Amino acid sequence: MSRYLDDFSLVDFTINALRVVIIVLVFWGAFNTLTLPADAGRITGEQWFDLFVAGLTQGSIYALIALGYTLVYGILLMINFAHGEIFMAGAFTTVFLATWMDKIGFLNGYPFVAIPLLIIFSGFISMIIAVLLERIAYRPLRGAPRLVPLITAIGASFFLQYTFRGLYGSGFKSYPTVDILKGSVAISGFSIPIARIFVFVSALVLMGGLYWLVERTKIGKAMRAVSEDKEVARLMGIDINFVIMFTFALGGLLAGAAGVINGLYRPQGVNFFMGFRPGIKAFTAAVLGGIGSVPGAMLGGLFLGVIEAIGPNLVMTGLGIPGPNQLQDVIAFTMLVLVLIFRPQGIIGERLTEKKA
Amino acid sequence: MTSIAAKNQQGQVQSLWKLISDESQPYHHILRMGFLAGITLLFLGLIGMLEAFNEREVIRDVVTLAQFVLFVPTFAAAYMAAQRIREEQSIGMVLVAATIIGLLSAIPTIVILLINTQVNIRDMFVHVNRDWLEIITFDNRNQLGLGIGLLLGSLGLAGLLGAVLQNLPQKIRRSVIFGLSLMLVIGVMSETVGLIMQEIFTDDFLDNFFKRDTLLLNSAIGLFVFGVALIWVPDKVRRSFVFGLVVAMVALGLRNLLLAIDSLTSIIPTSEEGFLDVFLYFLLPFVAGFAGRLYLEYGSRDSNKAKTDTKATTSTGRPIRVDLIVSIAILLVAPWIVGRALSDVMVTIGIFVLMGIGLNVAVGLAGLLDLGYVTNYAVGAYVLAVMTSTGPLGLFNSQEGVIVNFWMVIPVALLAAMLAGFVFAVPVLKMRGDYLAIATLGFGEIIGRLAVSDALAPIIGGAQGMSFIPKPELLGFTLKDPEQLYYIILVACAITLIVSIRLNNSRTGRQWMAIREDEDVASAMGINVAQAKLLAFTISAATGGVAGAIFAAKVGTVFPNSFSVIVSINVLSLIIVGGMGSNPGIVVGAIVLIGLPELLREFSDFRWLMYGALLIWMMNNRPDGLWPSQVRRRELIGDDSSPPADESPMMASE
Amino acid sequence: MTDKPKVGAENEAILMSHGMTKRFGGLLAVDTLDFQIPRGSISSIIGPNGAGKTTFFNCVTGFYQIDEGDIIFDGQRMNGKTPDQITRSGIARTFQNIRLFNNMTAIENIMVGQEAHLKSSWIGAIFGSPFTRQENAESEVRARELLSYVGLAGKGDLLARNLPYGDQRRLEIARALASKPKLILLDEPTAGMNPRETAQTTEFIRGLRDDLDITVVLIEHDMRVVMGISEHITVLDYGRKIAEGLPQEIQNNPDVIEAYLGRGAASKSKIEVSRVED
Amino acid sequence: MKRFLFVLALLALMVGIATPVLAQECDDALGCVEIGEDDPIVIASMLTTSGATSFLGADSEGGIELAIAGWDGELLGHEIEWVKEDSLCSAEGGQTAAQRVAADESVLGVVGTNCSSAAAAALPIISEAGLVLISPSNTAPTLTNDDTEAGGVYQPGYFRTAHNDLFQGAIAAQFAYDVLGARSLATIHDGSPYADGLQDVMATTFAELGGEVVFQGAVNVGDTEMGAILTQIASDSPDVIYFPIFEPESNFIAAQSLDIDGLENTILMGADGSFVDSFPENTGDAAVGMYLSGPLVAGEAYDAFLELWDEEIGGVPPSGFHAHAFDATNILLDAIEAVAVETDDGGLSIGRQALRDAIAATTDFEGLTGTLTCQTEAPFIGDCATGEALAVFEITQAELDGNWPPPVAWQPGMDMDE
Repeated sequence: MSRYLDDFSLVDFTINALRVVIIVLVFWGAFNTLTLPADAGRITGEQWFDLFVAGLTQGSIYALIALGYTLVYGILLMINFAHGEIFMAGAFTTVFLATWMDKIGFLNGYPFVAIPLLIIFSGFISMIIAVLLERIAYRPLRGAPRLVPLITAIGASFFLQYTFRGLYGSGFKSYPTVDILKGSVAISGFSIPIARIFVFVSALVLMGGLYWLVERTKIGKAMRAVSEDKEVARLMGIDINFVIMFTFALGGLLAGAAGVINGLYRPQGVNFFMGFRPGIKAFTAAVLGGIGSVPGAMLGGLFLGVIEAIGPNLVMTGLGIPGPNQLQDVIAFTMLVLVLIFRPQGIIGERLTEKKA
Repeated sequence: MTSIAAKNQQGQVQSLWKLISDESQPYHHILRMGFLAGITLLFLGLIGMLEAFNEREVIRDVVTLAQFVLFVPTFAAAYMAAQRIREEQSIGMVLVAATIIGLLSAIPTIVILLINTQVNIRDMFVHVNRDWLEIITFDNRNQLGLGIGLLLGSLGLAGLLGAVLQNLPQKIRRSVIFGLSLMLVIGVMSETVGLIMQEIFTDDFLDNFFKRDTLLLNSAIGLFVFGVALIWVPDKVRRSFVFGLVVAMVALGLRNLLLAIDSLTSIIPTSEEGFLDVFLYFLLPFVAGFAGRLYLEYGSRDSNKAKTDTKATTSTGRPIRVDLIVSIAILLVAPWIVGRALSDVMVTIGIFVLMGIGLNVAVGLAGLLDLGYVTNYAVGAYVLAVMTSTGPLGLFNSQEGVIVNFWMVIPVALLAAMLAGFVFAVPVLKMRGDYLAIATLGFGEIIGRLAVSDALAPIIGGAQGMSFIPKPELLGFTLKDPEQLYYIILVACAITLIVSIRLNNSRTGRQWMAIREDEDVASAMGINVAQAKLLAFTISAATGGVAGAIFAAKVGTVFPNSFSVIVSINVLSLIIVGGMGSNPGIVVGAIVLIGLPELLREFSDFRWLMYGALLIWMMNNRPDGLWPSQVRRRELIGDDSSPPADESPMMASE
Repeated sequence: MTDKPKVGAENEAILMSHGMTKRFGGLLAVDTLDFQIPRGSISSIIGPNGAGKTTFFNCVTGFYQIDEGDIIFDGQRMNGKTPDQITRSGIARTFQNIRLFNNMTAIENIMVGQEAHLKSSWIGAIFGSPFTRQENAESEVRARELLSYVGLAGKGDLLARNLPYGDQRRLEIARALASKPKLILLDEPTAGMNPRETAQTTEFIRGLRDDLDITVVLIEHDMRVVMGISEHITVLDYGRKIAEGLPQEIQNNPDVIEAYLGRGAASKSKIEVSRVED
Repeated sequence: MKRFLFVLALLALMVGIATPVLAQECDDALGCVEIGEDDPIVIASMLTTSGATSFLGADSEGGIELAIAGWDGELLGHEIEWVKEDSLCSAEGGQTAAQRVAADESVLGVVGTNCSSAAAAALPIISEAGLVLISPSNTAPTLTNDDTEAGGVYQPGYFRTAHNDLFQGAIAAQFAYDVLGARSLATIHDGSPYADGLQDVMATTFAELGGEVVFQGAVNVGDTEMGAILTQIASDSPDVIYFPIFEPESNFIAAQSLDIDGLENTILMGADGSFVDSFPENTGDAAVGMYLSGPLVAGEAYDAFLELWDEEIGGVPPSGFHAHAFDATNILLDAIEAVAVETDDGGLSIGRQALRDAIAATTDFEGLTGTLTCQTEAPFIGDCATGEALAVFEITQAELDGNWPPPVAWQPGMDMDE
């Protein structure tokens, strides 16, 4: 065995072979799909566009959640595995408020007041959960080996899931539908559902706000300082505990907002388990974009959303794989592994990987 | 005018706030503890735990688990507060403070109770229901005033009792706590205890102590008294008593084992009435063990009276060897002591121990955080399923004369899992830390998706899974029950353990540790890091494959939903909870995380909740696990100056 | 300055490079460096902070892959080799900030250092083959010998992190020696030591060459050590070699003085002190 | 030594209390369960009460709870005790739960499991222990088939009140082909044996009837974005999409189908996995005009059941198998009542084989899910739901506004021209 593994060359060879195989498969599959005869299930250009927009929409929700991962990772170098549950906490709690608003006619009567209110409420709930989580579970672990907070986060993830299951029950709830989000608008020949535009725009606004906060404000500067070097930041008179708490609060806020935005776009399936998969996906997105980088998380989210929406139909159908949509996660996670292999710093992130990963 | 009054008031509020928020003030502490206890109590109610626990009677017709749990937060808070303020305050003040904590702890619950009379919050909080109301108000749902009064009174009393207990002399306190805990544990686990006891005692006899798996009042009192007494008897007597019990268990197991083998049944005397059995296989061995151990303990003290300092070391020499023999004996007959249902649990624990030892090679020794261990488990299970199934998907089901059995497939499963481990390791060799974790997590998900996929369904059954996996056969016996499968897993664990220990103490083990500590330096020492990591992944994968194969044979069917990320997390968590890098720790971790949830049926709704809480608590309070590895323990004892939780041997290289 | 330094023909050099260059992005950390380390010598590399000394070590030991040029050790080209291969061919090193395997015992640390010469395999370990056992036992014996050679006898079962600072330095050298190197690279071996310890260490380093016949290359800031022990000095600044030669030559080299003087008073006084003493 | 003697004496006393057992007369092939005068009648459940599928367990547990409440918690003067086991939704969970149930000799019968995978692993143990297992939601055809060549895993003692996929799938196909006049079909499953099995039967039957199956695909539990698969389906423009999966994925598919071009004229069909009160509300407008196959739950009895549910448990049932669980419990308790023999000492003696036979002999049981008759012939051994009590329901605007259950669109045997 050792003779053949004498150096890295086997590894390099395998990785390069992998690269070639995957590129060939992707192109071969896409070629086959696109050249299908029209009567054998070929997807039209318009439909591709729809899928692309759907992907972007889903991707913006991933991006909002991913920001929470990336902010926390940037500062504490820990994977807050429970972040998906923070998203769930906001979305699940707010569904009751939204239902009530709908019942009294407020939601459809004054949607421009009601929707921001819902977003703020949900963000607030998630923020509280995030801050409590940090205070109770994570703060005592500062400086512990990295595995310790990770395991804690896994525990917190279970704890939160089943706390909310206990509080609100195990059934599925749905957000009410809002009339102004129905229908679609035509933009240069393509029709785009209003709900998608709503998601996209709200996500952009939130992300823009975050970017401004991190880059332009004092607290943002403090965050960046803490992420560079905690000790030096402390010497500069920055209250580390506050900055970390603020970071968690910010991540929670975005996740809670994402919960409502997601709920108004895809109203169904609100239950205690709803955060787990978006959580893992959003983490994937954060890594894809370059963990620790704010714009990276945004790009990573959009990228992952689009890949998931288009990948199965484009590649796997062409390769003749039955049930391609079942394997959309395989595409997502293969992407993740490929990015980690070929570009471990992610699409744009680079600061952290050299130094710390 | 008004502004002055307002200012005045504000001033008062401020000074009051100061009094409360100043951490050095006892008021702060009292309020805080009362508040915490109150929130906990409310939480337990809102998530439905009280309701669920109300169905479990700790003592038949006397007290349910919910009524017990109701008082625990208050009691604990008062106890802790008393511990803290007793230095500065008089005993009277302490008792008053504790009572106030008790009263405070009722408030959050009462608030929700009152809100509920005005607004229907049940649409949101599903457990604000009749059952909860009844528990909280002690069945006075319709006379809320009385109910609230009772709640306040009883919680106040609980607080007071907490402080009283805290102020008792230490030995009394310890014995009372031990007695209560013993009663509570046996009361909650009475079903498990009953399962073991029914192997020897007749039902009618057991009915005197348990009624339908619930402790009776007299036996509960008996247990309490027994628990208290156990603290007061000398150490040696206590040890001897436990030893006697263990010997009796071994004898009982041996008897059941012999009874289970048809040809051997006749050689041992048994009786229809059960008395002879109890005497021969329980009482006699117990007395023998107890007396023998007592003799050993006290006899050796007499002979060593002169050299008092070396007493401890010399006198424990013989008992330790005896302990070892008895431990091995009890491991060998364990399934016949606990019966089939618990044997099933033991096999499950064993499967996870096997995986734990394997994953420990990657995580504990080599520091490679693998969150996709389920991959190997799935590969082992599916290899066994495809190769041995007699159903339509079995690879060899239609070929006449080709006999593929469990034993032949085990090595194949092992090699297949190693191959899988190898293949999945190659692309991730250069990743470190969190990236590795997340990439392996991705692999685990990919395998899960592939297992259920339509694409692979023609080979491995897809959503419909694989059935008709025959049980292993050995020398003409079919090992179909968990009692027999236990031995397969025992042997597998033993072999794996030996391999793991040998590797650990070898050049390879040192290479892994060096990589764990500092990958760059390890490479500068002449270690081929890539190769050593590959080896760690591959060897680690091997036991996962064997565990998967045994799992498939045990269950008899393989469905894709058995191979979710939960398995990976379970295995990783049990390593950590047990104590990273510690082999006994893995067993302890598996018992706590895999075994206990199986035993505590009432908790099934809350198993993951408690699992999560346990992980958080462990990481915050005992990050080195329940049974730390030897290196770590040496550290804990040897070096006080190093900060705790700093640089455990796990991920120090980061 | 006891021995006459053996500078001379290329075949006498155990380590040399031609046009060695290492870039980090736009930064030239090592710039077309040519150097030779005479076999059997004690050589030093000095230079202001950030001059590329440690980068040079990292390039030689394979931690970094050089971008241009060649490194030749003992007649073999080392370009593209991984750290473990380079160690196997006979170069050992220590680190500026001690990098022991903290959660392993001292003995274990040294036994890992012997990696380059161990042959037993994991299969042997699993089955407990006689060869593996014998090798393991011998390896431990040798490790204990080395431990007492560096003066740590009796401390073998302590965890590395629990050793005092000076012992950790010695242990790191012992670990490097365990690979039976022909050339050892020591990165600031006396950093953080008091004068007495420094003197001991200096003698110890001289012993490595005299007793064990190992070529030694030092990175050192303490000019007393450098001037007292070296037979050959290379001065780096901004990744380039600005001077090379005997200690006396270096002390009087105007480029060197300028490089140091330009950087501040501390370095200046250091070099002056050493000149006065000489 | 004194203490030692004391302990010895204590133990001797304990043994002395043990009284010999009197052997009871019992000529049942599988033995009898003796219930003392004051002892309860014990039944068990093995349901999935934790994890992502715990809504299924909560749903069935509610049905059992209400059934027992319907007996006022008593049977023949004995309290009914209900032992709950968590069988998860997995093979190993089913096996462990079965071992535990089997270890308790006082258990007479078990209601469960929710998932077919758990049943397949639990069945050998339950059967060997002489117990009966009545499932409210297993639908896999293999469970009631004893022909191992065809993949059957039936073991004596197994019954179910849930509808065998063979009935439900066939009825769905018949409805789609004959009543709706559909000629092309797309199916979606979610990776559960239930959905996969059902769509398989549906597709096969549909093809046999002469239709064309243009697409068979799957989504994952947890997916929220269904655009990709629906677009793929739209490119084949089938007449009917059949997705016999659970909430919330079924909600997502139905709701998102509105956004997809090319599906405007496609009819959506689901099955009893989504036959839940909350389905129309959760799905929204897209639910209107959709068809669901499911048990013929209708009429006052079911309304009363739902009312009681809200009162006792709160809210609405979280899934579509509570009525099956209710019926299963009642069948079990009826059978126990029928075969229990009073003994001389005031207790009861219940033969295990007799109990099995009594359940197998159940005919024309009027349950919430229709008239149930347990069958004894392969491939339907133990199937108490005959398929006649199945119906196809059409969701209308009224359901969206809160009405439940929806009106019956078609029932087997109904005249096609109606």
